Amino acid sequence: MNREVYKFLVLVAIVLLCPLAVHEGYILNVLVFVGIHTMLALALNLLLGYAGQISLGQAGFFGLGAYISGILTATHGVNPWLAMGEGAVVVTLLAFLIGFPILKLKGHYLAMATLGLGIIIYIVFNEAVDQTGGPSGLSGIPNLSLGGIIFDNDLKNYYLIWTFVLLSMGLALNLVHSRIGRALRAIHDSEVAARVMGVNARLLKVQIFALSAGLSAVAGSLYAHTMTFVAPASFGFNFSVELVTMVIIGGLASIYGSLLGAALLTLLPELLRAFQDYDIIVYGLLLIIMTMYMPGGLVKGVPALFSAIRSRLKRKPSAHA
Amino acid sequence: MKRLLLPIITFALLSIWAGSCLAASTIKIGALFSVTGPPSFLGEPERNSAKMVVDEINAKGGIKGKKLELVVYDTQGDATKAVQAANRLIKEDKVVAIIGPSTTGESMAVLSVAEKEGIPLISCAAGSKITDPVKKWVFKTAQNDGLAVTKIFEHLNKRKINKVAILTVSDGFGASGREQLKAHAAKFGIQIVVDDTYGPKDTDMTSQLTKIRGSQAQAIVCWGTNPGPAVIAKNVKQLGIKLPLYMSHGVSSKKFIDLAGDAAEGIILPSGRVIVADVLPASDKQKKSLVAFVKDYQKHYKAEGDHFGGHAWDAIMLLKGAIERGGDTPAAIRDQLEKTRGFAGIGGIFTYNTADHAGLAKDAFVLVQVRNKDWALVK
Amino acid sequence: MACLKQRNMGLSDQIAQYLVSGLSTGAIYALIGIGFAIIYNGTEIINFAQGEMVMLGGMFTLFGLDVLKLPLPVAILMAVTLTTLSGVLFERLTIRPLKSPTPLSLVIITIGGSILIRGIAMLVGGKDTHAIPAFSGSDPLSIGSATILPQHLWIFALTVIAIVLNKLFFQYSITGKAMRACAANRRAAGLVGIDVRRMVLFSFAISAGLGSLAGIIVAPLTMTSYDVGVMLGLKGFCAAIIGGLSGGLGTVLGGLLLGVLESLGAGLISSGYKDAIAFIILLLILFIRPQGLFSRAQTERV
Amino acid sequence: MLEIRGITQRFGGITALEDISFSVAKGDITGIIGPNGAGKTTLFNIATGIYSQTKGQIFLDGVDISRIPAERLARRGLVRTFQNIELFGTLTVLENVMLGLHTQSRCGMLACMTKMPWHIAEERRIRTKAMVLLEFCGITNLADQVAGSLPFGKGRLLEIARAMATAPRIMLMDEPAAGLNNRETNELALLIRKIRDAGVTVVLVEHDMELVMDICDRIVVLNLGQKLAEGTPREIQEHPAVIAAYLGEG
Repeated sequence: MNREVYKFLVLVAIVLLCPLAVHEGYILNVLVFVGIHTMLALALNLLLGYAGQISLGQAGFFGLGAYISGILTATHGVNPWLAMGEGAVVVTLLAFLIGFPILKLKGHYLAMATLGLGIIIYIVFNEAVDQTGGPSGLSGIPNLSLGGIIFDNDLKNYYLIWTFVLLSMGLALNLVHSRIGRALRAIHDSEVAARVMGVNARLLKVQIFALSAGLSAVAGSLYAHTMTFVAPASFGFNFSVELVTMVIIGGLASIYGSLLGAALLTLLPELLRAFQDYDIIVYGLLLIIMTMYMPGGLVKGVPALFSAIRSRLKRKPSAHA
Repeated sequence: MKRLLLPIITFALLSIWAGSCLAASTIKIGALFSVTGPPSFLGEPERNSAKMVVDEINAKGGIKGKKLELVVYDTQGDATKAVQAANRLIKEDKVVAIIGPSTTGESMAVLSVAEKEGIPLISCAAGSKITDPVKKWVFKTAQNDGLAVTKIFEHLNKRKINKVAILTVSDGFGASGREQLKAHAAKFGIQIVVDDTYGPKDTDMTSQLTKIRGSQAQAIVCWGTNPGPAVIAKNVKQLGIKLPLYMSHGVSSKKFIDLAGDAAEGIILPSGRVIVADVLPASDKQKKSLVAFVKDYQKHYKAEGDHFGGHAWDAIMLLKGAIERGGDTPAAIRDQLEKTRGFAGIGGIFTYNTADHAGLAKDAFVLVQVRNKDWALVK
Repeated sequence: MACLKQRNMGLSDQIAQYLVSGLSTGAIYALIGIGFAIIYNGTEIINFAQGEMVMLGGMFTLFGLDVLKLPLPVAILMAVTLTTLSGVLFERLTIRPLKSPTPLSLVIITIGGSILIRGIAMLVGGKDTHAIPAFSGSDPLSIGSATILPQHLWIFALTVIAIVLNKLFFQYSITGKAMRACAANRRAAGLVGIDVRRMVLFSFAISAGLGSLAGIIVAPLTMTSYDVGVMLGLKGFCAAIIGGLSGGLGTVLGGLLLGVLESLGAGLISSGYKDAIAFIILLLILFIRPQGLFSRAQTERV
Repeated sequence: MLEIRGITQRFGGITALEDISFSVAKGDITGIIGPNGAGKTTLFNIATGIYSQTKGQIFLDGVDISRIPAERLARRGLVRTFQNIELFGTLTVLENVMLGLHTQSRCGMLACMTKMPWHIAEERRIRTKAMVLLEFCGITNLADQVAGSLPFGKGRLLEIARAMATAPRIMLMDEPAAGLNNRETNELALLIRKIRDAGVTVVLVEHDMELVMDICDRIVVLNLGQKLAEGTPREIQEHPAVIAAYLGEG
């Protein structure tokens, strides 16, 4: 338990000190997005990694949070913090209600249903032009502000968003180490046995689904207020797949894996810019290769790789002798 | 995995390092184009044209002895990626100006970055709200959709048609067109009797057209980019609809005629002059630019240069003019851009001023019609 | 005047056209849906890359026509062969090496595969949309007050042939029976001496071939480009789900129903929400009758 | 205490159980025996809410529980074990038992996420309780091992400890002796008696005749989905139909 606390404190320290080491304003800007993506990957990981339920519509909830916040503030002049709260509550409730029928489905059917849900939400963003501004987007969303500080540059946004990231990571860590996390892992191992032990598997899955949606909506709100602009193209099916990729690459059922996956996949395109058009292929390959050869993600895969290399290195000298 | 990652990182770092070494003696211009993703039909010719014209300028010795360096990032049509890339261009690549993005949505997202950082942005997207109201640092080269709409409505007036059906694609291009069609209709005494949309990936629009067939409409105006309008042209033929069919400048390239085949015959649309460059009278001010552009594009890319590429061509040439007149600092470029007068480019004749950062009048468009599988000017 | 005559068209004529249009679009969905169903019935895998097989069919045909200048039938034959090979390759390289496939890992791998295939197609074939000539002209045919194109007849014909062959294959051939056995109970099938892995490979080959054929035959209508498979694949999958993932009539009925509802929805309700209508139908069916509209309920086993 | 009344179960065209009725008295150990395919496990699955039966009812203390889903039966004091032990492989042994105590803890998602003091106290309480149960089954020393790595016999004990954690009034055991060696079976017999002495009514499906005859108070015999006989071990041993259909075979 104590080790967990130390690990987390180290992370907090890194996050706090990072801006000192990063001089380029641009990297700070990328780190802001890493933060938002971490929250989204974390939200999805709770569902995908811990509850074992796939969602290919996660971008929809992210978008709902962004749009609710955006419309309330830009069009109706609501306080941004209030709008964020409203977005989170509405999306959580919506997911809770839709969760009951949708989580009755399993495997491929669930994948397809969530995918459909995501597409429906995406279509609404595009078509409800009067509210959302349609395909060309919604602009004029104000920045968040707190006691006179307006979060309008990368440094301020960095601290704002990473506060949220650390908070949600902390909450998630607590959750997965509690009776609920235990029950989730149990459902993963044997749903029948968990139910016989009195675990209401369905309700739990729905709760996690709602929590995951709500957290995504908060991330959406933060996104809207840092970008001050939202457009539907950011919330399509591709982004849902990108989020799944983050979780898979980082590591299923690992809170820190979500951070790793989000960071890697947000920074990767920056590195891949040299490859221009080829990055779509790299994406596809990554998904396949990781699932095939490193199903535990980097969090579990890399240590395993290291120990494999180490054992091979150890063997080598003896071969020489 | 690890074996792959290392070369990638090394390569990326090297290219960044190489880039920063060059910086001193060159003028860096950033470009944001949707080279992949749904709007790649815009981004690809734009990137190609921009690269082509930058190479040409450099081959002729650059601007005032300094070479241009173009840094292109792909935005995939996604506003998030466009903003990230814009930040990178400004803060890491330290560009003095940015051309692009390709779509209105991305431009709306990026313009706040440009405004905040004080870097001139020349958008290649059509949406009129990009420069209306005028923003200090933001210009555009693509003709406003409103101009295209005006051109069509004038023609309708001439034919005494006052009831139209509009069929627009549900993406940024179509949404902007739909907005402008509705906004201008009353002014021309035109009534929109059917207002329908279709999805960018739809493959059958007979439902919408059947509804239009059953309505009072006397003409159909369709607003979209390939391949949707080609499907619509075919569907119109299938349903035996005899109403005049108007399209937008979104399909003003040979590609559209290839896709729609016979069904394209007789379709009228507003277009930049580029597709009819060779038949323009010699007195046309743009003719020289147009012919040069078309020829170069053909030489470099073995393909038809279209007016999307033209937007990027214009943007670079406008920058060139501004830098030649002023200097290569962002503020000087901005000030000089605003003083551009009568530059005859691909999209039209640009005249910017403090109240107008779009710079084109409605004569930027001509009406063309498909006749015998080719474009012909409508007089 | 033509305009006047058109103006007098009644609502019933309009609806007739909606139905005809819906049925012809629906047949496309059905044809693609059958591909999904075949893999599912042979392996219990939903192949998210099936849409890309449809795309490959069109793209390879285009390659044969434009680059190699082959006559249409030869180009089609080549496209089907190449796509089938792609399907086989995909299975060999990604599905077979999996040590412990779970529905989740299969979903992700096939999604990865679809992204990869699409990416390769984009790099090799470019981003443009291309037209493929109709098989037998494009002069519309009238059915009562509605019209369709000759190409639609090809689609209907291929759909009928596909169900019949499918039925014959799975009902009467040894391989077909073996594939059904694999889907019903992989272990048991293995125990009675069926080469399960070969059957999985077969399923992928057959559905890739069928998918490509579907892609080729719809290409003159939908045109073809590297990303045409995404939406067509999803719609095909909807059709298969509505039909209860049956390889035969169920999926066809599902596709036709989907096409008609979409067409009516676009014509009578809202064209912008046409795709939303399709997916709402999908969700409702999954919620209310996950076994599909046309098959009997089964006792749930946990 | 538990009453099975007219249970019939059909899968498609196959009738797995036909009109089965019998009842279990409080404090008894009742055995259900019968050849393979007799429908014993199906009956368990129905009683524990995993299948829903075609016809008939099941009463627990006079309340019809036959349509109550599995997860709610635990709260009513009915629990089961599985033929091929269904442990939570990635959880530790202790965590497995703590999961059995799930119904006796009630912190919600918010309390868990924010680590409220009452949540910490609750965790501590169920941890202590779980340790007691591990002791009851004699596997305290394995507490921190991952359950997936346990040998089969120990896994069986853990499954029983986990079932006991739900504070059951009646426990259904599906072939508890399957896969156990002689020594382990003897320990199991002792444990089952101990469970009964702790006030839990036991129903077990079992193939090991020696064990059944040794510990059961009453026995129900099923064959091909029908009830063949019911009675004390002695009555069953002498029942002609049972001898003919079942014991005779051996």
